[in-house]
Amino acid sequence: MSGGDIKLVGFLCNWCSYAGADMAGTSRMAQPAEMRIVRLPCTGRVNPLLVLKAFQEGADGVLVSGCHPGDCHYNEGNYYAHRRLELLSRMMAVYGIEPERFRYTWISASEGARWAETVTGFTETIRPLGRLNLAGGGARDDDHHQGPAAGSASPAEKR
Amino acid sequence: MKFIASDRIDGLLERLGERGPVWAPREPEGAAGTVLFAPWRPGDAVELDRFTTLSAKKLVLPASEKLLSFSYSLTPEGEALDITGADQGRGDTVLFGARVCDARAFTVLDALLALPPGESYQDPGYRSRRRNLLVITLACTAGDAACFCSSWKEGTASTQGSDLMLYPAGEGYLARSVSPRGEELLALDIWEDSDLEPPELAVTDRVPFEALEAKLVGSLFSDLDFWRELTAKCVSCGYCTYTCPTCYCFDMYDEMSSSRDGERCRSWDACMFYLYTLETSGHNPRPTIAHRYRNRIGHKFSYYPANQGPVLCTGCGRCIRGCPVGLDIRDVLRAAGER
Amino acid sequence: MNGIVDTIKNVLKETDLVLGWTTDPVTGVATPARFHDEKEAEQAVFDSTCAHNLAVHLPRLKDSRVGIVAKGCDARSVIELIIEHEVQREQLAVIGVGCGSLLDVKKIWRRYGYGVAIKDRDDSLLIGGEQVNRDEFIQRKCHGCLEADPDIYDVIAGEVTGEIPTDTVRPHPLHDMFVSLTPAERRSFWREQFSRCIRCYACREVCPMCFCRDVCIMQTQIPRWAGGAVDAKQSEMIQLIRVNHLAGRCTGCGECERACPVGIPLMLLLDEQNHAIEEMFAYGAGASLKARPPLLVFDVNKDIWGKG
Amino acid sequence: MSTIPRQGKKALEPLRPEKATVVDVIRETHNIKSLRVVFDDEELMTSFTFQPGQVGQLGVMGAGESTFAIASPPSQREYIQFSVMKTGVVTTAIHELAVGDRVTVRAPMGNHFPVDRWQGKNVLVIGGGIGMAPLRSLFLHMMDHREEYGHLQLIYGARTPSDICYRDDCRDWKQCGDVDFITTIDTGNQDWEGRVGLVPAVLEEEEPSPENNIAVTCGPPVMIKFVLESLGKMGFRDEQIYTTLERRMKCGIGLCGRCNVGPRYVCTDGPVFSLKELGELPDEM
Amino acid sequence: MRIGVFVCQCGTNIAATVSTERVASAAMALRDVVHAESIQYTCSDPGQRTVIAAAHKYALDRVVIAACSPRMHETTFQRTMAQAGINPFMMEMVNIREHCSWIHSDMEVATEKAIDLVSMGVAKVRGQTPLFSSHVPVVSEVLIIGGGVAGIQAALDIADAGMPVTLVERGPTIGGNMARLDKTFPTLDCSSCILTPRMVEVKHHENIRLMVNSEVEQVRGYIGNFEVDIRKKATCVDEEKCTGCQICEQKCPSEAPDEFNAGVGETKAISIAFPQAVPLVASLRKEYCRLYIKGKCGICKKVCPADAVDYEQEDELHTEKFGAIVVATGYELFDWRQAYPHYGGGLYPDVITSIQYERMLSASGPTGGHIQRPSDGAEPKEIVFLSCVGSRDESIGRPLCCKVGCMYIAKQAILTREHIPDSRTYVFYMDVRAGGKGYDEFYRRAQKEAGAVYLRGRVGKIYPRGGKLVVMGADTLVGENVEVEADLVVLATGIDAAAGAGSLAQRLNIPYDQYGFLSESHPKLRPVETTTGGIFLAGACQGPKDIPETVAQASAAAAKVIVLLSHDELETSPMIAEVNHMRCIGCFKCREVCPYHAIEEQGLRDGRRVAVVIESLCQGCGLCTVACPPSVISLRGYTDNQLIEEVTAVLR
Repeated sequence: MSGGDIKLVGFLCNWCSYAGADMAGTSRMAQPAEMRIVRLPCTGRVNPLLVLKAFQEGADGVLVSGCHPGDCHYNEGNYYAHRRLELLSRMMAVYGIEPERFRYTWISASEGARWAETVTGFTETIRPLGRLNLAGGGARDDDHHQGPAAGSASPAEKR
Repeated sequence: MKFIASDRIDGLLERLGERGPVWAPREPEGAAGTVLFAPWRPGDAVELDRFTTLSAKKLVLPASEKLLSFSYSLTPEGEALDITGADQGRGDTVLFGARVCDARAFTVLDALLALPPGESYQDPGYRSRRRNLLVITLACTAGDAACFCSSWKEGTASTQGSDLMLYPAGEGYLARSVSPRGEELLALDIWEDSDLEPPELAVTDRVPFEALEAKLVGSLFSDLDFWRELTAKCVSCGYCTYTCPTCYCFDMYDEMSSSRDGERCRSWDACMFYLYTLETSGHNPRPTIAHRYRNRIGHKFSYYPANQGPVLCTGCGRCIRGCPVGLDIRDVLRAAGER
Repeated sequence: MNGIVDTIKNVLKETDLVLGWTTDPVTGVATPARFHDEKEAEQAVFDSTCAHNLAVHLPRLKDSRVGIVAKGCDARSVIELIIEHEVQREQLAVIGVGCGSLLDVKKIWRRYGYGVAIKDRDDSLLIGGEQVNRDEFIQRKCHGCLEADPDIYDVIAGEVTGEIPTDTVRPHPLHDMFVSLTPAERRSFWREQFSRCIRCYACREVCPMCFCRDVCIMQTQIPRWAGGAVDAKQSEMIQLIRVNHLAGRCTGCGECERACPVGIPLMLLLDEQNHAIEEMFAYGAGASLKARPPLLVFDVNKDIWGKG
Repeated sequence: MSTIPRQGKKALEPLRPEKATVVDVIRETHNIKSLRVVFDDEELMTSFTFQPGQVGQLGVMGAGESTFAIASPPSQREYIQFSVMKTGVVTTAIHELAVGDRVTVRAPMGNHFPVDRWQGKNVLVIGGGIGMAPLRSLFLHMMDHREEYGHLQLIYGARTPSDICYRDDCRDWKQCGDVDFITTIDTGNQDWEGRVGLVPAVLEEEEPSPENNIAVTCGPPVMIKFVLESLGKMGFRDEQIYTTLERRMKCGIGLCGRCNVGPRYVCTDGPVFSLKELGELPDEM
Repeated sequence: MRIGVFVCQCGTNIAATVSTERVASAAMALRDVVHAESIQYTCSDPGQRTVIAAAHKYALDRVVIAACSPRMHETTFQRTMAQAGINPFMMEMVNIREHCSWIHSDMEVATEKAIDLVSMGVAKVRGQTPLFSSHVPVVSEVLIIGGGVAGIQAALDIADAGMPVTLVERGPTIGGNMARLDKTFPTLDCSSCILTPRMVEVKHHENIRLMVNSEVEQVRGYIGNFEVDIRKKATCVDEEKCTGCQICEQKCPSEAPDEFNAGVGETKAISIAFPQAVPLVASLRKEYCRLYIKGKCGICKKVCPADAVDYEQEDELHTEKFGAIVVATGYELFDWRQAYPHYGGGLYPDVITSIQYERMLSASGPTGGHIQRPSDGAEPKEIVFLSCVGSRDESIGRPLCCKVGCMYIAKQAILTREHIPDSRTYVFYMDVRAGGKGYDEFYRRAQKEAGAVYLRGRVGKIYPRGGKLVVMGADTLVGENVEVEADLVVLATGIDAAAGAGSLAQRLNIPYDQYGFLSESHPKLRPVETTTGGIFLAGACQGPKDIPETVAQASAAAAKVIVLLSHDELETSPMIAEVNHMRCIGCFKCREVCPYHAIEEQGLRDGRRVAVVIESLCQGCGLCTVACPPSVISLRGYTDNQLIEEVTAVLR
């Protein structure tokens, strides 16, 4: 992973935001390099679990971007996505993920500049937060035999 | 007999800790009163009055365990594959505060997983852990309504699987070694001499199951209605199998750590799960809860005794205490006995 | 106004079986039971130890005409199951029971030992002969109970309380501690909690809304959301799966937490999500037969497009 | 039951597979491929022996392993052949394999057809679909030792002409004149010259005599069910009939707890059972 | 599995910032990658030949091409795959140009990122399986909704191509708004003279079935296979028997508003809309009929010489199958009254709409072609036209342009001078939009020949004074307030989609905007298609249009339909959802979220009810895959495991 320590994943719909990111590229708009884009047909395809899985596997920030309301290529995809993603963003803190680490946004195919700004802003938000390390302590049982310290923190350390 | 006062238990554990990690019954914070065998460190409170929810089996059969690691690489001759076995070299681990039923469970599992070479399958992970495990058992002066270890001949007096027995007495515990390794422990200078008499041990519920071995492959097997009726409230979770000190079934799977490297692992699995026996064709030989429960009881009280000798149960009562729907294995055994 | 036994007998005339409770002779507390005939129904009870949510069995009994004894909270699950077409209202006879409050038997057992004598009288609770503060041993969901009497029923057994419970909502015992934690501390909190998980899936199997059951993606290879290991990471993932799938569907019955053998505070997660759902969509699962699950619909005009 | 020998008592690391390399991939049908593999360890390959009916675990590290019947005969010392139908994760990974790819093998496992006890007898082999795999091994083995057996008959059924595996073998068997080989398909087309009809029906038309005859069948559960019925009608006794059982297996050493039928483990006590032995097992198919 | 990775240099577009050699060598370290190379221009002919040669040499079964955006060259390389004998879907494009080389300047950083992106592509393509398009048979019959000029044009074009057409019109006659116009701009040809013959042609065309007084109630099915419920409303007149003699209309005692004439004059409860109506059949409006209001009458039945009146007639429900649907529901004028109280809000009879004025201009109209003030029947001399009433007016939330107002005001101004040579016309306008062929010339003709006075500004108020109407506005060009005393004020009101267009759109499952205009699939490249396959748009239902545009679009829609139905079977995209029946629990949450109604219920032999995807309907959005609790629906090309692998590939 380049461009610093953090790892960012973007889930972009093919029709608007991915094209918007293309537009930013075509216009040679400089952006931070931490973002890795996954192309999907629609934000309606973004399973909230995919976002959480990304965090679990080591992402430090996840950005979902799709068509503006009313512009969905599939008419309704982003309306459903909006409800799912808004709920997800409200649950982030409960899972112990700083809410800033997850963002969803609507960027059209013509908004290359907006994409570039969004990536830049998002990256700059996450950088000071650093690594998330959500599931870093997932020690397997057989590791316990290496000593008690491997698997579980004492209550005193928890706070 | 040797004796140790309750307030010196911490000292004992500290000394035991010199031999390796010490696991003892503890109540973790924020666990709603659950008592578990957990790694003990100085300062941790030990809970010796209440029973643990989970058995100590993970000390010999970890919930997840690496079996092999593998790695692919690209060579001029094409792809190469490298496989290495898990390192089974390890030091001692001390289990402190096991109960008779927990300790005896190790000997039950030994019958399959650690018989002398040539006599049975040798499980390298199990054998290594078992060989390096010191078991200090606390004898029970009281059971609860779920205990039924007295169904076995020696009941609470059994010392099988233990290295050292502790008996509550006075303001502490009398100690008796039941193995050479236990003898080594008694040689520690932390023990006092005492004239206290060992206490009277608990007598728990007795469930007759001797007749089941034949029945469970015969008349009872074909009587699916019997199993349907008894398991009507079962929701098919894995609680009973995972808390059981003798259930050993497992799943195998591969985990990739990069695109070319990974591990082959095994994890606990439960015969109560539908997926456990589901074939890729969609066929499932144990499609309903009744089928699966029948296999569970059959395995414990008939197939295992027939193949390995001991009954695959020690009467610890864990599957009864926490069953989400209050299913009591003793009801099933008794009903089976009456058929 | 019939008692539970007579009511079940009556309902059995119209149904194949009735889901209810009977008393376990060993422990003296209620245990789920199925009644098929009048003789069996004689064993039926309803008391303050009937905590189990019997609605969990309904999706597995699709082919039968089923009677179910339901408390107010259970009725919410029944409603949600009907909304999601898992249960046919016509196939179902709901025997409503008015509920005061339920004992947390597992808590009692964990503290006093399994099978300890429990005597619950109107105003006092005796555990092993010792008088204790009853308030301390009632199920948490009973504090701030939403529905003492069922919202859906065909017949009422005994007397309904007829009261809207006045007790105030009591947050999860760990709530205050939890909210004071920073995100990073919360991460370690969950890691610690999930490190106890043994992946027995009791949380899922007792949940009336987790009706995928045998095909649940917690265990599948296709898709493979969670790995096979029993460790904090995978256990966290399977709970994330559960919480996500229960969005707008969890009625807050608390069965998952009650069933968890290692005391993981699962309702901390679900309570928070239920609050968020209520705030966003003014929706409470199981509150109304007419409602539509909020993630299966959208409202172009009302949904707030705040971000972007 | 004591007649079934307990096997799989390998010491040390029985779950650790041997490395092997794919030397040939044969696309049999739209969802069945045969893979020929060779142990990387030449010594092991040279010393590798097994009996018809035995199985092996073929695996792809990273995807897992699965149990398959060995489809090549013991006389085939150049390679070990497995035939794999694409159904799940592991079989999909196996289907992606190309020549030169690395696989793992644990073999042989389980029991085998008691071919030694069949000497001098007629043998009737009835296979359907992918169930032909162990029967191919058996049949080729018997052809190798043709003089030890009496009349050999093979009835092989598939759903359609394009579902027929082992086309080269089929051609050989048809041409050799030394065995009675019948292929049949459930639904025919104009190009099909063989028989049309379900296997049990063809079997009944053939009406083989149970006299000094052994019947071996393997195939889809439904086919087996009706074949057994037909054999019974024709006077075959249970101890004359053999079949193989299929179960979900993981460990292959009688441990993980999936494949048991009552106290017997298909992976170690099976997969070959006579109908008589099956009758003594609890009914959990 | 044998994967080939090709890293495009794109000349220097990529190679200047990304070390394509390093990316290629890093790709070789990935599992199952057996070949990787860097190519100067991969999309060029030699580039593609290099890929094909490598595919053969290394027996590749999957390919990753790291180059520009897949939106640019995915189809190019899919064709390359086909040439190389690899299923086109076994290729994954990785965007290292727009998403990498063009936005980063540090070679190290950009190369590392490109390597990550390639590893994601490889991870994803590993989980890819070959995909094949499938085919569904199509019904060759076409449904056209709306019998205005658009519907007529489309119907005739399609019918002439030999395909059976059903033209459904909700009113009693076809012809639509165009039939109400007197003359058309900019040629001033007579509207009915152009239209009426086409209407008659529809009536007599052997491939066209005309259903008037009919509405589409429900639409099921999908492209090539729609099933439509059409309700034919009872009109109390037997269409077969009625001869159009109009005796009933003459004898009918019940007066009724004349909708065809936009309320200028009255007609009868039983009537024929206009003399050239097609079909020429009377219909009875019960809401105005004495028999239905008072319970006593029945005159029409008595007088009808053909015995065509039937009070017992009931609605008929027809269910028909169609392969394609053309929506041509047209427009209606914006109802200005609520929004413009300062223009009297409808209280002043001499403030009328342009369509009412149009009817007065028409020789066959209610006034016989005489312009009359509604208040007193007098001939107006001072006539004021207001443009953009309900158009381009942000203050009432209607920023849209009606597109035809400027031109028909010019037309009406010219016609006014022809009808009343001594009249004076004033036009308050915002801008004059006269972009069509001959349009600007026509507008200037209104000024020069017809002497229309054009004043640029919005009218603030209209109020009556001494039998006249005072129109207060501003001439913003001069910067002065202007007051005109008018005999008649004509409002060029804006255009809305026809009433009910929104609900029809919902039934058809096609999107529409706030004015009810139906949305095209792509404003430039798919202007007559909707997002639902097999449903096309023609005319003003899609947005304001003049007649030439409407007719052109109708013919375009017809052409699309003809192309679609010229095949017996349809090829469908394979990148769609698919249900694993073995694990489907039959909860049908997928069906609830599917925007295309592409999920249906199916019973299995074991009694389970499971979801199946209707392949020809599914557009591949993936909404269902997320709604499915056990994740048994997968979107081909974007399965859960593929996405999980893609994500974890870059993170671990």
